[in-house]
Amino acid sequence: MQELFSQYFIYWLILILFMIGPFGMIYKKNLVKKLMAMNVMQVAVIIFFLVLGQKTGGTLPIEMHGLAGVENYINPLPHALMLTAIVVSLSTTGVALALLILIQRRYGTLEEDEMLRRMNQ
Amino acid sequence: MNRKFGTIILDTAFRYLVPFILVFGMYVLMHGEYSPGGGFQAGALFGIAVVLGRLIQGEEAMLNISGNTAIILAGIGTFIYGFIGVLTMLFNGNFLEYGAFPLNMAEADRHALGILGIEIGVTICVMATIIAIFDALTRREEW
Amino acid sequence: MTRLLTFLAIGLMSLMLFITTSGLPMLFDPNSPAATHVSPRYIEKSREETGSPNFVTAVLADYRGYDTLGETTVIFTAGIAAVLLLRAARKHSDCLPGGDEE
Amino acid sequence: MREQLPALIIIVPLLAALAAPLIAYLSTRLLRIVIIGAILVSHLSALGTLLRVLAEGPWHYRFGGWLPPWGIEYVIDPLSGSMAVLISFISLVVAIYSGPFFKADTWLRKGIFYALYALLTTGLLGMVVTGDVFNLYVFLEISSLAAYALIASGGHKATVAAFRYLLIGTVGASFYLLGIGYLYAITGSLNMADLVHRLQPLMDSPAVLTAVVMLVVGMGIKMALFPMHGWLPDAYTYAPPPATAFISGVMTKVSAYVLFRFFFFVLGAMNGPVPAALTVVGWAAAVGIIIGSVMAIAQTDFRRMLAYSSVAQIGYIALGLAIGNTFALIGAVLHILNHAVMKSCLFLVAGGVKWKTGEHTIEKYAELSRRMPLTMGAFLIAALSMVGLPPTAGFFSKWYLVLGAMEAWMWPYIVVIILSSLLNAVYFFRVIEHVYMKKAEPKATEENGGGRELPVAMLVPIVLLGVGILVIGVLNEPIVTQILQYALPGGGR
Repeated sequence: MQELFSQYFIYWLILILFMIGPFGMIYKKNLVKKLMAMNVMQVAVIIFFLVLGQKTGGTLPIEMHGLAGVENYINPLPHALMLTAIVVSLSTTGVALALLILIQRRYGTLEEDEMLRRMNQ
Repeated sequence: MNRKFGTIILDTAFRYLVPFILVFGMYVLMHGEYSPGGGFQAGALFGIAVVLGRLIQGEEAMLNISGNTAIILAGIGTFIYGFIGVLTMLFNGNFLEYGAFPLNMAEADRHALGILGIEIGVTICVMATIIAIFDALTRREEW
Repeated sequence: MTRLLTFLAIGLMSLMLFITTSGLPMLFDPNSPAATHVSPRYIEKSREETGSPNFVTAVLADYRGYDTLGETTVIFTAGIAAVLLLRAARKHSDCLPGGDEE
Repeated sequence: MREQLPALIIIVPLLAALAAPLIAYLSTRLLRIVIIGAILVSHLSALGTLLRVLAEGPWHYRFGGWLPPWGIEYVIDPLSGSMAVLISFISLVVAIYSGPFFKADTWLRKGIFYALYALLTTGLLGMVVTGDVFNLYVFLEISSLAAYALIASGGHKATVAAFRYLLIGTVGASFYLLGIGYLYAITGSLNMADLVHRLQPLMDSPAVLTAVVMLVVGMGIKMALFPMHGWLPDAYTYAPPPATAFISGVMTKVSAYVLFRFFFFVLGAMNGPVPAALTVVGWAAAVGIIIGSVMAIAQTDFRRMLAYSSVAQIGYIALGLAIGNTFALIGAVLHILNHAVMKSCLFLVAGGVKWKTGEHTIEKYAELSRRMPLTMGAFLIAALSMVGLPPTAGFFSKWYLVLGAMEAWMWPYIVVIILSSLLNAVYFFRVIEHVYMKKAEPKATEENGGGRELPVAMLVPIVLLGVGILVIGVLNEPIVTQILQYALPGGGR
């Protein structure tokens, strides 16, 4: 049990973080909070990939003098992939915020119930 | 923030700060290959330099790029990236195969040159996008 | 009712995720597939093949440079999307013709 | 340059989109020519690629010249090639159609709209031809972001619809990315061809189960599979007409294609947890077909009716995947093709009617057959094809689906298909009745009145798609035997 706990603990934390996303999006009624839940979900995926790239005994993936061999550096591929994913998450958030500004200007509120009420008037 | 709200203190601080930000951005861009950094970070730094100017000195900032220019620049920046890929295609390589440049230098150096080229494109795109979004967010009078 | 069902689905999904973590490689294992299959090439050869001592830059800008083109395009898309939504809207009926004016 | 054709499919519209703001600043007339020209070049490249692929087998294109597991490669086989041809064709047609909608706009709006439109095309094409799972994610996000912005530009209600779609769509994309993460964790590879080999011994691992669930949920959200279709009706209803026609035509189908690619080419339909996942997808699709059709009957807004009908039609495609034998797969792929043409045509008609009369409700369609005969002729063909009457394309895909279901002894699915065809008939004949038989009220509204028909730029795409439905219907035999047969798993050379 101890063994299992130490081996998979970080995965569990990541999965909790990941599932906070859909939960928050359904449970919270404020649109900004929904957006934040979405961001939490994306960050969870990013951390998941970065954890995959780690190696015991590895250092930064930048070549250093007198340090050769695969086992001395951590895996650079997830880092490169996640740079892309971070940018994507940032862009999505940007577009979402622009949409929220429009919604706020039109309906004067970001609470979902209130907004739906004003929308159907 | 099209209206100026700076005081003399902010103004002076800004004048001293911006050159350093620009130099640091340049350093991050050029040195991105050797240490953590690269086009995205450099673009963010350049963008922040312009946004600072807009915040403090308003529309007539000395270092200003208007929203429309920023949109066009963002397109051009990414276009540079794609165009480097097309160039390699014209020299009988695949898309983005930097080794295809007909330059008289080592393979690795040609790759380094190609990487620098695309990083410049990325820098322009990120900088212009930050400015364009800032401009769009702060422009209220049209409403 | 729908909310309850959704929560139930999320709960079931979390349960499944927790149970199936045992299929993943152990944390920080230097012999995991991710560390032994594709990435060694990047670490061993990127200096001579791309001239970049920073492996992440080498992967980002050269081996997978096409992804980065897509990534830059995503930024550009977000930029023009924000400008379209915030600035280019019409003053009176802020929509494209054919949309739902109010 | 002949060796570079697969790259040109993506690169040309991408570069056109990037240059669009600059070109729009210089001349808006030039912009339209450039964008349409770029999409045309992309379409011709896709056609050329497909022809060569049919003659010589799958075509691998390596970006940057790096070998596959390390670099990114494009793989064009008959399936992805025909999808690329389809997407670029619909995109071309809708781009021509969109002209009259932007007569009075500033250069900024025109430039951004066409840039987003070309980016959406690029993203969808990139998703189809790529052979790298992470590259697929990047293009998925390009197309999604462009689609959110295009939908949101349709007015106030569209903003809310787009925000919902953004939240749900990003959840879908995150699920997909985490699914890839699981696959990467156990194989260390991101290349599809490489994944096939490395996954074979691992198919019973619990991580594969999770990855499959993640892919089904992620792509299910993106393709509006039944319980996850909530975003679709609002988004389709309030988006501006040119955007809706393209998004409804191909966007959900590309996600269906991704699911097809993963289940039948990467993971293998018979391995590990895939058959169970396919069964779940099949039942979800069956329920979705019935519910989508019933909801469509209840609508008074024409576009909303079409949107719910899309939920049902996506169900057919998913049903074909779930049955999984040769006939059913041919039916599914043929239905992707048919439905893209039919639904685009119907939404183009809806946009045209809106442009002409300013109305969307079905009651206002009365007597339109006199005022716009050609448009309504195309509408009639598309509607009959949606119902599934024999000479039109829609009949044949349903026919193959029924054959597949019979071969697999899945009687409930046959009942669902036939029942939903009846429901389709109910709601389409209601519209046809209004168009051809009802008398209009004397005071008919005219927004862009004047002539009898729509302007040529709008009429030609509508008629082209209407004729296309008949052509696909008549030529379905050669399409199946010459192209689609090789597109199925194991059918290629």
